[in-house]
Amino acid sequence: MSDLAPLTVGIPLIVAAVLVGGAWFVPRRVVDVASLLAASTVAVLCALVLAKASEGQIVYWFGGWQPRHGTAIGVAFAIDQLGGGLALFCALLFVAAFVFSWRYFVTVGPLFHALMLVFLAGMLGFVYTGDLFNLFVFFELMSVAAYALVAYDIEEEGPLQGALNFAVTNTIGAFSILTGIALLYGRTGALNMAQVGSALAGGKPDGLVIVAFTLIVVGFLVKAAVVPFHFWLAGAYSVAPTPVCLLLSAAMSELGLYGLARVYWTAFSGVLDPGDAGLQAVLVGVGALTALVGAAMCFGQRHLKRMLAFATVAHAGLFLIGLGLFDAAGLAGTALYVVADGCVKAAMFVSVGVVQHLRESVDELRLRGRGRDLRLTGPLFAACALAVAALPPFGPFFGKSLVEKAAEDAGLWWAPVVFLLTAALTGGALVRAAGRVFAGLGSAKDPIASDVPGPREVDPELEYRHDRVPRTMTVPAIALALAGLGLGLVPGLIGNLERAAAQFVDRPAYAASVLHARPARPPVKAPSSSPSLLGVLVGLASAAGALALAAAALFRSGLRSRALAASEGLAGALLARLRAIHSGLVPDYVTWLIVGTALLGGLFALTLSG
Amino acid sequence: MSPRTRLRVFVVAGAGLLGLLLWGFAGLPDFGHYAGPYGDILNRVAVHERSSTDIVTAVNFDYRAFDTLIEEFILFAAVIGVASLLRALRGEHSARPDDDVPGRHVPETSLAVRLAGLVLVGPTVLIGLYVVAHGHQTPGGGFQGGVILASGLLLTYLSADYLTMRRVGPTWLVETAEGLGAAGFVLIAVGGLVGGGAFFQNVLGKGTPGTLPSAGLIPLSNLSVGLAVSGGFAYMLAEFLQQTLVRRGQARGRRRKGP
Amino acid sequence: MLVATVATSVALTRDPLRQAMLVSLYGLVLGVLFFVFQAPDVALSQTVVGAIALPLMVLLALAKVRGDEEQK
Amino acid sequence: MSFFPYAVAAWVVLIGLYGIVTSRNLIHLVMCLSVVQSASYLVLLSIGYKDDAQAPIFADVPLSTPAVDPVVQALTLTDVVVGVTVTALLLALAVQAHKRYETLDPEDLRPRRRR
Repeated sequence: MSDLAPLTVGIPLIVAAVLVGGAWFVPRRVVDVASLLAASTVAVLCALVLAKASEGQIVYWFGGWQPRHGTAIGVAFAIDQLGGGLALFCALLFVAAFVFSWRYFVTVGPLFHALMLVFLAGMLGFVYTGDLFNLFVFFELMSVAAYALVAYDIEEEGPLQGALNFAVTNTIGAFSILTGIALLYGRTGALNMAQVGSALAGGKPDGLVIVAFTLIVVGFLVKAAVVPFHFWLAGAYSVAPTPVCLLLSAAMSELGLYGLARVYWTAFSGVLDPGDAGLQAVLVGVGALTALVGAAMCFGQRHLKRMLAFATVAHAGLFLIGLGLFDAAGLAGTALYVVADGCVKAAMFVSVGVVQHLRESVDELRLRGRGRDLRLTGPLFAACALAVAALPPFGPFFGKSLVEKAAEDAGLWWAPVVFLLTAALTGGALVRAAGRVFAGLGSAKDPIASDVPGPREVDPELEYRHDRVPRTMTVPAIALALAGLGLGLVPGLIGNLERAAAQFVDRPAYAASVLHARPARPPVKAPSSSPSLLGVLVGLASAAGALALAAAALFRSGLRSRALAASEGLAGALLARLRAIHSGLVPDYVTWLIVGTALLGGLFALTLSG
Repeated sequence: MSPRTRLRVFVVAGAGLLGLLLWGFAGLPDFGHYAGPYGDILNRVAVHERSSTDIVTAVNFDYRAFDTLIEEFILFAAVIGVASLLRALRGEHSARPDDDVPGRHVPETSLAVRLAGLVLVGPTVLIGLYVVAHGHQTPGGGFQGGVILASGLLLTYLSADYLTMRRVGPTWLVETAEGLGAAGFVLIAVGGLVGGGAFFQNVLGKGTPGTLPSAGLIPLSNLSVGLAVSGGFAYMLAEFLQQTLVRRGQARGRRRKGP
Repeated sequence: MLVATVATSVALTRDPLRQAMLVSLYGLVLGVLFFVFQAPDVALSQTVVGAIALPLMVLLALAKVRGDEEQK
Repeated sequence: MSFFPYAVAAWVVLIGLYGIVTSRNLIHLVMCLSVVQSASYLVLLSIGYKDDAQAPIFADVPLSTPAVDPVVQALTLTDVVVGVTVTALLLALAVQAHKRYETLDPEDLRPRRRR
C-alpha cells in the first residue's frame, strides 16, 4: 500500500516523457485524454495515500535503503495527514485545470500537457519528501516547470517579462535554500530532515543555525510571494495561461509556506524554540505587512488577473500570520484557510478565463456590463468574491476565524484588525469587479484603478469563437466554487485538521517514525473548536466592509461627499507610492530580495541569538 | 528605482548579506576537517554493497537515485520550456522551413575548422560513449558523457552545416531520445518496485567490482540518463542554433519583399 | 583566489561577448579547482558544462540577437 | 587558510548579485546569475573536503584509504545540472524578449504607465 506514494510522482513523469517522446505521432485528443487520466489516477492514488497516512505516518525509503542505526543513507518520503491532504488538494486542482484546458488551447501540441504533468509531479514530491536536498530538487522541478508554463503563451502581450522576473528571482530563492541546506549539512552531516532536527535539537542557536534558517526562509518566502519578495508574482500571474494561473495561485504560493512550516517543524523546532516571542514577532509582522500591501494593491487593479494575483499576495500574508504563530491551532486554521481559499480563487480564475474566452478581455473597466448575459459565471464570481471577504458560512470564513482565534490566544489582539482590513479590501475589489462586469454598475472610469489596461488580446490559441461557454469550462468552475464555499461545513473536518496539525508539529514523534520505524499516529483526541461569536462578527463586518468599499468605488459620482473625496485622494497617494516600487524591472526586484534577506537575517540575529 | 539609488541600496544591503553569509560560514567545521557521518558510512559500505568503485556515482544512481531522477526531469522540463519558448517564431515568421529556402546563405567556415571538426566528431562520440559506460568505475557517467555526445553533434555543424546536422540527428529523433531516456529511467525505478519491492530497488546481480557489467542497475541508469541528457542538450543547442538561422533566412525573405 | 578574481571579472565585464569567453574560462578554473578538491566527477561535469555547453548557448543566443540587430 | 574557501564563496555570491543589480543586458544578467549559482558548488565541495584524503573512487586503491565526502559531490553534480538547465531556459527567455521588445536592456523595459 505504501508503494503507492512513489507512483504518484512516477506516473505523471512517465506519461510526460511518453507524450514528448511520441510528440509527433499522437493526436491532440489522445494527449488530452492521457493527461486527464494521469491526473485523475494520481488524484485517486493521493486519496488512498491520505487514507493510509491517517492511520499513521507513511515512511518510504527509495531503493529500500533503510536507515542504519538511526542514520539515514537514502532518500525517504515521509507523509503525514496534513501533507497527504495537501497533495490530494493539488492533484484535484490539476484535474480541474486539465478539464478546463480541454478547449482552451487548440493549436498547441503535447508540450503544454507534458509540462503540466511535470509540474504536478514536482508539487507532490515537494509535499511528500522527508529529505532536505530532495526537497530542493523538487522545488526546482516545480519552479522550472512553472517558468516554462508562465511563458507558454508567447503570443500574448506581456508574458516574457513576467516570466523572466519570475525565473530570476525564484532562481535566487532556490540558491538561497540550497546554501542553507549546505550549511546544515556542514553542521550535522545529514540531509534527512528528521536527522538534521535530531542533530540540532538542544543546541544553542548560533550564527550558522540562524543564517541557515534565514536563507531557507527567504527561499520559501520568495516562492510564497511575501513582501518584499513578492514583486515577481503579479507580473507572472497576469500573463500566465488561465489553467496555469489557477495552479500558481491556489497551490504554488501555498506550497512555499508549506515548505517553510515543514522544514521549521522537522529540522529547526528543536533549536529555535517555537514559543520564542522574537521568532513569532518577525514572521507575523512580515505576514501582516504582506497582507496589507497585497490588499491595497489588489484594490487598485483593473486587470482582473492582476487583481487576483495581488489577492493571492494578501492571503499569503494572512497564511504566514497563521504559520508564524508556531502552534498547532494556527496551523490547523491555516490549512483549512489555504484549501478553502485556494478552491475559491481557482474558481475565480476559471471564471475570468471564461470571460476572457468569450469577451477577449480581462480589463474590468473595458468589460463593464459586458458580462451581463453570463447567468452562471456572474453569480458564481460574486459569491466567490463574498467568500474572499470571509462572509460566513463560506469556507474561507472558517479558516480565517480559526486563525484569528489562535492569534488572539497567542496574545495578538491586533490580528483580527489586519484580517478584517485585508478581507474587506480584497473582497471589496472583487465585488466591485463583479458589479461592474456582470451587472454593469458604476462608471467606466475609476481614478484609483491602475493605468495598465488588460491586454487587448485576441487569443490566437482559440481558432474558433464561442458564443456559448463550453461545458468543460463551467464544470470545473462550479465544482471548485462549491468545494471552496462548502468546505467549512464538512462535519468533523476541523477536528481532523487539528489532530493532523498536532501531529505535524510533533518533531520527536516524526523523527522516531522516520529514523527508527516507530509509527507516529495522530493523537486520538484534540480539543475541537468552532468559530466564536466574535469570529462570526468579524466575518460579517469584513463582508459588509467589502460591500461598502465596492459601493463607494462604483457609485462615487453619486455620492459627492467630501470625506469620500479626501479618502480617495489619500488612497491614491498611497497607491502611487506602492506602485512606484512595483517597477517591473528585474534588477530592482533582485535588489529588494537582497534587502529583504539582509533585514530578515538581521532581525533573526537580534531576536534569536540572545 | 533609478540605477543610482539601486546601487546605493545594494551597497548597504549587500554589506549586510556579506556579513550574514560570513557569520553563517564561520559556524562550519574548518576547511579540510569535515567529519560528517553520512559520507563516511557510504565510503565504507558502498563498494561492497554496490560493486561500484566510484562512490559518487553510487550515491547519484543508487543511494540517492531519486534525486537524480528528478534532476533529469528538471532538464526535461527545461528542454520542453526552451522548445515551447522558441517555437512560435517558426510558424509566425517564415512560412516554409528555412533550410529549404533556395540559395540560403551558408555561414562561411574555414577549411581548417571543417577538417578539425570532422576529425574530432568520431573521437568525441567515442569518448562520450566511454564516459557513459564506465560511470560506475571511474569519474564520469551519464550526464557528463551525454553532454559530450551532444557537443559532438555541434561539431558536425561546425564541420559541415546545419542541413547535414539535421540529417545526422533529425529533431524528432533527438526529442524521442530525450523522452525515451527519461522514461527509461522511471521504468528502471518502477522495475525495481515490481521486482524488488521498492522504487529503485536493485534487481540485477552486482557483479565483480571494477568490471564493466557490474554494479547492478547503475550502468543501465547511467545509459538512460546519458540518452536523455545527450538528447536534451542536443535539442536545446539545436534549437538555439536554429534561431540564429531563422532570422537570417527571414532577413532574406524580407529583403526580397521590400522595394 | 583565482576563482574569486575570474568571477569578479565575469561580473564586471559589460560586453556580453567578452563575458561569454570569461564565463568559459571561469568554468575551466572551477573545474580545475574541483579537481584539486578531490572531486573528479564534479570537475568533469563542471568543465563540460561551464566551459563548453553554457558559453556555447550564450554565444548562440548572442549570435541570434546580433543577427536581428544587423538587419534592422 | 581554513576559512578562505568560504570567504571566496561569499565574495562570488556578492559579486554575482552586483552584476545582476547593475546589469544593462539580459544575457549579461543571466551569466551573472550562473556565477551566483556557482558559489553553491564552492560551498558544498569545500564542506566535504578533508586534508590528505583522496577522491571517493576506489578503482585502484585499498578501501581503507581516507576519502573526501562523496555526498556533497553528488549533490554538486545535481546542482550543476540544475543550474545549467535553468540558465538555458533563461537564455531562451532573453532571446524571446529581444524578439519582442528589440532590446536587452532592462531599463528600456521600464513601464511608463501606472501599474
